[in-house]
Amino acid sequence: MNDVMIFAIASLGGIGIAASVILYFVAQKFKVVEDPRIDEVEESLPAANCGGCGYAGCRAFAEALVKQGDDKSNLDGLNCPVGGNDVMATVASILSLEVEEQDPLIAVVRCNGSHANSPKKVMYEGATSCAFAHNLFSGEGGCSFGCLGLGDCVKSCDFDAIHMNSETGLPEVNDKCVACGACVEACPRDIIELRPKGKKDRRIFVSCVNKEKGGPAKKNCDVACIGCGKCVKVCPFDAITMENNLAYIDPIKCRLCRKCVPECPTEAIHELNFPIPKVKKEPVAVSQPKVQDVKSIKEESPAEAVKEPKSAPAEKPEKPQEKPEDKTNETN
Amino acid sequence: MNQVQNFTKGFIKDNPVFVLLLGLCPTLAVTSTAINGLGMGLATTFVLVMSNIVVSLIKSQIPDKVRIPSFIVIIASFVTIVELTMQAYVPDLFESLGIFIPLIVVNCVVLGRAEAFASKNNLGSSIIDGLGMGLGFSFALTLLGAVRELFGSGSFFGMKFIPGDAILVFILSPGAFITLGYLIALLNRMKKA
Amino acid sequence: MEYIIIIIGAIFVNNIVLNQFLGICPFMGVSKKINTAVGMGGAVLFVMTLATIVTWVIQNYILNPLGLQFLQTIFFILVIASLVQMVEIILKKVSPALFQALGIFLPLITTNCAVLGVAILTIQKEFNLMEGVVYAIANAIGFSLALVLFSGIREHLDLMEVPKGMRGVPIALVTAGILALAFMGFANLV
Amino acid sequence: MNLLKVSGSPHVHTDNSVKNIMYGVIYAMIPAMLVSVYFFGLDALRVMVLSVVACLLVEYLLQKYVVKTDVTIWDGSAIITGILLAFNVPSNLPWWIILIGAIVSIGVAKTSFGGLGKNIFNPALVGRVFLLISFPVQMTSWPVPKPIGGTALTDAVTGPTPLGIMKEGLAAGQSVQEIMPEIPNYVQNLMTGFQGGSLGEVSAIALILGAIYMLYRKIITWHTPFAYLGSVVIFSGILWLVDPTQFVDPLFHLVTGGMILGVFYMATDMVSSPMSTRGQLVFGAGAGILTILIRVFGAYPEGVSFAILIMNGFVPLIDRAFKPARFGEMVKS
Amino acid sequence: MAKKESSFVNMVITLFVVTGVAALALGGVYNLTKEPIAIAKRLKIEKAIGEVLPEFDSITEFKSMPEGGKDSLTFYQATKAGEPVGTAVRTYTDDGFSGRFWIMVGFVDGDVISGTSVLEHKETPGLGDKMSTAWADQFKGKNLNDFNLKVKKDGGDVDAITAATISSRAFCDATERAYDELKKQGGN
Amino acid sequence: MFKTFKLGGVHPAENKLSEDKPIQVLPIPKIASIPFSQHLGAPAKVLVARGDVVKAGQLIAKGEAFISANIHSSVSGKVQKIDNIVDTSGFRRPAVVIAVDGDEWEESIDRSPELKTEITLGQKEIIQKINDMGVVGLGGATFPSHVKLMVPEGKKAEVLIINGVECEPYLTSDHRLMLEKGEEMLVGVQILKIALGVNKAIIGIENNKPDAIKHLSDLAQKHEGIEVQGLKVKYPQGAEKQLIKALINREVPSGKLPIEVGAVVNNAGTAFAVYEAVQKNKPLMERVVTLTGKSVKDPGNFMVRIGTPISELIEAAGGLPEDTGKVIGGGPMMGKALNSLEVPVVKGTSGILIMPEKESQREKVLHCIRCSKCVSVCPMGLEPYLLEKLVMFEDWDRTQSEKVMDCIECGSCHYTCPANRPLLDYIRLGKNKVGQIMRSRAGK
Ligand SMILES: Cc1cc2nc3c(=O)[nH]c(=O)nc-3n(C[C@H](O)[C@H](O)[C@H](O)COP(=O)(O)O)c2cc1C
Ligand SMILES: Cc1cc2nc3c(=O)[nH]c(=O)nc-3n(C[C@H](O)[C@H](O)[C@H](O)COP(=O)(O)O)c2cc1C
Ligand SMILES: Cc1cc2nc3c(=O)[nH]c(=O)nc-3n(C[C@H](O)[C@H](O)[C@H](O)COP(=O)(O)O)c2cc1C
Ligand SMILES: Cc1cc2nc3c(=O)[nH]c(=O)nc-3n(C[C@H](O)[C@H](O)[C@H](O)CO)c2cc1C
Ligand code: SF4
Ligand code: SF4
Ligand code: SF4
Ligand code: SF4
Ligand code: FES
Repeated sequence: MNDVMIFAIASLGGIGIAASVILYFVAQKFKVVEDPRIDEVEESLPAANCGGCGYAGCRAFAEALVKQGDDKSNLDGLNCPVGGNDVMATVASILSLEVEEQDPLIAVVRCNGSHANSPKKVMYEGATSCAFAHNLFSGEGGCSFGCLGLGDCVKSCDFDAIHMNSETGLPEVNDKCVACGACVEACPRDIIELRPKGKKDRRIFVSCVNKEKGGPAKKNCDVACIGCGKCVKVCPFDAITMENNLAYIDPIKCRLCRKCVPECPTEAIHELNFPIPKVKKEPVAVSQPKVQDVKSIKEESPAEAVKEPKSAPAEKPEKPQEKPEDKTNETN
Repeated sequence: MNQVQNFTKGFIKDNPVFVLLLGLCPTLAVTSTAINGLGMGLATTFVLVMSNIVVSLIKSQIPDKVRIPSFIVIIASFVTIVELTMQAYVPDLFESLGIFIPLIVVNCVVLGRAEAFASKNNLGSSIIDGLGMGLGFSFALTLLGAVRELFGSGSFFGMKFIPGDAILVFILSPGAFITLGYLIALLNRMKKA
Repeated sequence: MEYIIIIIGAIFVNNIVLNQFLGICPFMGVSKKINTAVGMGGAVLFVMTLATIVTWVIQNYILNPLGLQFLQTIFFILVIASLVQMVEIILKKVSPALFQALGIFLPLITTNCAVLGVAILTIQKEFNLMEGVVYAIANAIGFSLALVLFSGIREHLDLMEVPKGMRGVPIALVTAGILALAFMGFANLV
Repeated sequence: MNLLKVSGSPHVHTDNSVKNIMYGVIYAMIPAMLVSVYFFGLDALRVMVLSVVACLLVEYLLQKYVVKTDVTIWDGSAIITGILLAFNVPSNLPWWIILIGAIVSIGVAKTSFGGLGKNIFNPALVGRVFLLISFPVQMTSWPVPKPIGGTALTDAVTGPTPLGIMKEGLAAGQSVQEIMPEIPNYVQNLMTGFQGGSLGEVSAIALILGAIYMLYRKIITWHTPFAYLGSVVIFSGILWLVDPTQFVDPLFHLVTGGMILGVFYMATDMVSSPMSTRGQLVFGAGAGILTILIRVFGAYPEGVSFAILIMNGFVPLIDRAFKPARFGEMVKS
Repeated sequence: MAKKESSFVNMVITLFVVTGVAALALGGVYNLTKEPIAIAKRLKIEKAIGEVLPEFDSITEFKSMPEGGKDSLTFYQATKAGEPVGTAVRTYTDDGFSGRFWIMVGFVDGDVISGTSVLEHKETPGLGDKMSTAWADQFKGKNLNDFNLKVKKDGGDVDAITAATISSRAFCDATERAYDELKKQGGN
Repeated sequence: MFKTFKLGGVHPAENKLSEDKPIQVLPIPKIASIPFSQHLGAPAKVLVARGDVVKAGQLIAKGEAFISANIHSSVSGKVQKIDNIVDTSGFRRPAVVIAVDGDEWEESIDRSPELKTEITLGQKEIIQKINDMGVVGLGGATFPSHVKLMVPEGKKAEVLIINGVECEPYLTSDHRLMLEKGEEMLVGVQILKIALGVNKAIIGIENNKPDAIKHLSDLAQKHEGIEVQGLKVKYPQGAEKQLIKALINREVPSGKLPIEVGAVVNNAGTAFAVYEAVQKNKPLMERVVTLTGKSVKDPGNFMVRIGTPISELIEAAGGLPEDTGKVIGGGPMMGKALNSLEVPVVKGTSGILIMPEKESQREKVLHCIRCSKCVSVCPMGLEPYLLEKLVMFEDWDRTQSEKVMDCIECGSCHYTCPANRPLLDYIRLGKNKVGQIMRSRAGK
């Protein structure tokens, strides 16, 4: 070994030792404690930073999770909509807690005032912003509750899950939706609701938020809920309530029996992803023409398709014919 | 992930330059010709593979707190080896790469790989990962160098086919930024299509 | 005069980012907001000056006397890495406010080749300690200037709808390129 | 009757439009274009037509096939860029260099950012500086003007610009007084156009005429030009007073090079200059100082292009720092 | 494979071992490459000398600090079979476009330039770096007694590189410096 | 010398088509729909029920909140229903719908035409009277006048400013009122002076109404402490803060009320309404409305009962033109586009403007070219282009710190933008959102 090698080892080794010793003592002296689990939890979160959990980003949520885990030893009320149950289970295991399974939710657009159903009475010009238009006037179709069609919800979605259908002028949600709730927040008219996805993606809901009395409501929109109360009466599970002339189906109580659907005189109640009832001869079922005519126009996803029951009003079956179909629907 | 994917990911999908935006300094600085780009890329690849090997071999012997310093020392050693070797055998290339050879040590690609991959995986995967990433890096540098050389001096790997001057800006610093910008835009577009 | 030439040269003529290609990663990465850019600039100023002093001492009092110049790289990076970590730990305890402002940038600086680059260049240019310090400070200012300018532009661009394919990194690189083009006007100023 | 329209107020609008403004600038440049044709002959026409057509074509192709937006080539802005690019180059520039300039101006500096209104840097200047650095030879050999009445148009005599003569002379160790005789009557010549230079910098009078028209039509305001010229005079004046043998007098700086062109037509480009009047003053002053700095101490004889481009980069920060005077701020209650 | 714990002793030992091994390895490589590096460096110089001087077989080397200069010049006096063939001077200028650059200039017969070669420079590619092309051939064989080492713009005899007058001027400056110093040293 | 404000401002074509048309009394409508909320503040609480018989001038809804105003019936007849109708807000909102029967007035109202100059009531009673009679500001904001007249503790009113500017293009109702009811108005001004306890009033009138300036100057000779001041024609000369700046060269600080600088501003029409309320005991149940527009056959100024559908007004002016594109309640700069022709005239309706299809079309929106015209015309010194962008990108913090709340919604920026950016649309949205955020923060 020559000099250079000896110097090299001595000096480099010396620096190595010096650095580690100094660092060690500095670290000891200036120690700051921070719960290491916060990092762990944060790592398990999807890092979408969408705020769907109600906190300012994933880090903040991780802190909240760790804190609540320590204080209350449960994670009730905290949920990451993007990651869903899997992520929450991981988080719980990091904090050695248990979590309850939460039904996955999905955004549902509760307005069917398409161009066909609620024709334009005036023409709007100006900022492409529902929020602005909502402050300006009742809407092109005259309904002061319905969709303005300017797409604030679409802009708010980080997941590419909600899009405008240019034919109807209404937004449609697809299955990329993670129920972050951004669109619910964005809609100035509170049209969008997060509802349980339902078994096999099946959902029944009132596709209208108009609180006016039947007459004026119907004047502006063919498919408005007119508050007639028929669905309330027919529901065997007390799932439907009537407030301010508007029916609302409680998704927890609703058992998807579909009795209310044909009952509605304006077809304001929508069902999604139910099989087409087997019909013998006549085109009688309520849901049949919906699915058919839209399928012919639009692509695969039935979830999107069913939202447009009246785009071809000519094919609409007469009301009386629906009555005998009750049983068929039920047995399906 | 199988080994093939592990190897090829560095070229397009996780390309350190085009996608991860790491190691940009050498990328921009030495790519005034394709040869320089290739040389820099290969030097980096060597360091990457060797440090990946060593890190994955001794990973269990390193306490967490001194993980990073140890890795840095390992990387720096290989960088120095490259430095000395190049000085001895390819002095011209060494001179034109200049300060950016010692700076391989701070190239985030190298430390990042040691930290994120080699310290968690076995020897075989680590070698392949290092090789893939390194060649991806070399690919990016060579491509950038080739484009800049083509426009900037009208030659390809040193072979001149346009007499006289070309568009000088391309081999100067603005050209580096602008060319990389459009290359990334082009790649994004191709990936979407 | 010597110092003024060093300062103007480092800030404008041979701007470390736009002309020397050092510290490009943070230049691209930490320039999305003006505030963070200023923070990063401050952190770099601090670390770069400190690191240049320490490495200068090491070079001139350890490596040169012992004939160990070939260990420069490994020594410098080890020292810089430890230095950054130490500063981080101390800052976290002593001044949480400053840590909030600079802390997140410190780890980034270890792998910022501007710091190591300037340390090596100081040795290469055979500066004395004082010149080295001035050089380091000037380069840090040059870095901050480019970073803050660039972050201003990027914040501005955030409010513009840049075409899809160019959004983000590509347009940032093109902007940096044009900025470098403009800075060429300073060529040979000193 | 049609459907009633509903919209927020206001319900009326000025007749002013983007097109109006842009074509106003084009009209303002007509005198300078005519003068350049007078002095450089058909070559000047060739450069201008080529440049404008190339700019329009590049913008059309990019908008139509690459970015896929509305084609807006007739809004006038690309025409301005084309003319200004032509104004900034020598009249004997080969066609392919002009084409490269147009691609850089419109493609890199404008369309990449999203088109009119979104670019950070002045497109014509990015084009010019790109060419200047890429093709230093072609971009710095200036044909000597020759009025149409004179002899052959194809005469390829080239000569340096006054700034070039000055720079070279000083670099060779001569004093200002020794160099001055080489540039006789420069003020008169520059005013009327009889001096080497790019298409648009030969005649200050024609340019000023256009500038007055733009001021009258309120297309530009006085703030940027005023601050620019003011700071040039002050800064170069100080240098001149310090050592009149090494530094030229302010008047020389004012009338030579692209000063008038840059100050009135390029520093005022609304897209790449600040919004508030205070900001515009700062912008102009900064550009003036940088211009002199580069002219006097830098490698280039001419600093206007670089100075404006550098200040373009500062615009976002200036916009942040210099807000307009807010109501309720001016007088304390 | 259990991770080692981060105890103080472990940390210090690990770092020491790592740095120690690194130093050992590097020292080894250094020793191995020391020779080749020296050879490479010498080769470069020799090649440059070869480029600027006629054939020779031995060299004596000495340094000299020019007046007012910042660095010293190196003189290589070449002889062939004991007969002096000329002197190569490693010289520099600080007036380059990007600062200092180094060139090698060969002189024969005291005043005649036998060749030039660029050693190290940072001039702009495509502009200033053209001085290492055929441009420099114009100096070959020029007797500095009647050749004015100035670019034509400054009243000299040198054709400047187009658009790179600064580099050309600096090149002349470096050559001039070598010549002056050579004269001071008393010619060949 | 004509005074003016300093910052910004624009000069749109004046188009005062109806300035020479004397005020005509419009026939009483067959059905009157009187909304509960015709003012700024809480809606009034309804006092009548379906089937009730009411007289003209009878109180039918009471303003109970601090900021609210009484509503009186403007006609006599039977309450047909209380229901939602589309009003000037563009929304369906509750109103009393009265089927008109004859024209029977409350006895307490003095319907005689003679001028009553002697003021008998004291300060407190005047304010009470104004409150009782449901007087609100007629200059646009319909802020309840009695609230404005109650100078808050610790502040002192020094000068009363009467806003006779009428800077909106097309509108002429204040102009005609000043010419035809000048004497009554000046008595109203004296009453307001007593209510505020000030001894100086300035009437500001834009210089495009030389006849009104002359007329009122002559009349003011007879009154003490009333001064008439001509103002340069520049929009928005009539905006409160700008008017104060022009007349007494004081600037109301950001977020503060005029009383901060010792001024109170009232509209000329308000002064007339105050005269009628205090001297004649007459509630605010009718007002002057300009019906105008380039294709309107017979533009004019009409005295209209509150609740009259605008369709009747349009009939009186020669019917709805063929090429109608937009019907605006108010002037073209600040008015609201109406979405129905059955909207009733309310207290704040100063005019109805019918715009032809061609003019009402908004031009294609282009990118902002940063021409800074919007910045230079903003009378508040804001940066509209920036506010628009910040609102678009929902950066509410910066929207607030860039002083969006100072915007007076004058529309000058929007009017002037060569790229046709919908600046004010977004700024309004921003004000709304920032207002909400500020309120919820204050609430916490
Ligand atoms: C980026 C850039 C690099 C340049 N590099 C050099 C150079 O290396 N050498 C040089 O002499 N001139 C260089 N120049 C040109 C000088 O700035 C200057 O224009 C020229 O040397 C003098 O002009 P002339 O040779 O045409 O008389 C460069 C210019 C630019 C813009
Ligand atoms: C919430 C609110 C409170 C107000 N309070 C007072 C007040 O206490 N005193 C007063 O003189 N004016 C008050 N004002 C009235 C304003 O000063 C102003 O006259 C009114 O908003 C109408 O102005 P404009 O038509 O210019 O918008 C208030 C206005 C608002 C919106
Ligand atoms: C842009 C703008 C323009 C206005 N123009 C007038 C006007 O021309 N005449 C007027 O009486 N009020 C105008 N106003 C309303 C005044 O600011 C102020 O609210 C009013 O004069 C107060 O009187 P009032 O409470 O009696 O309505 C305008 C307000 C704004 C924001
Ligand atoms: C007063 C004025 C000056 C202009 N100056 C330039 C200019 O210098 N260069 C340019 O490319 N375009 C100029 N334009 C046109 C236009 O603004 C420019 O193309 C935009 O920068 C492109 O987005 C000018 C326009 C106006 C109204
Ligand atoms: S559709 Fe609505 S709830 Fe679903 S992901 Fe998008 S924004 Fe969130
Ligand atoms: S659902 Fe709501 S947010 Fe979406 S377009 Fe309709 S009104 Fe707008
Ligand atoms: S609307 Fe608001 S922002 Fe626009 S000019 Fe008027 S006050 Fe300014
Ligand atoms: S007026 Fe219009 S184009 Fe001009 S700056 Fe304002 S928003 Fe932009
Ligand atoms: S900072 Fe230079 S390579 Fe990343």
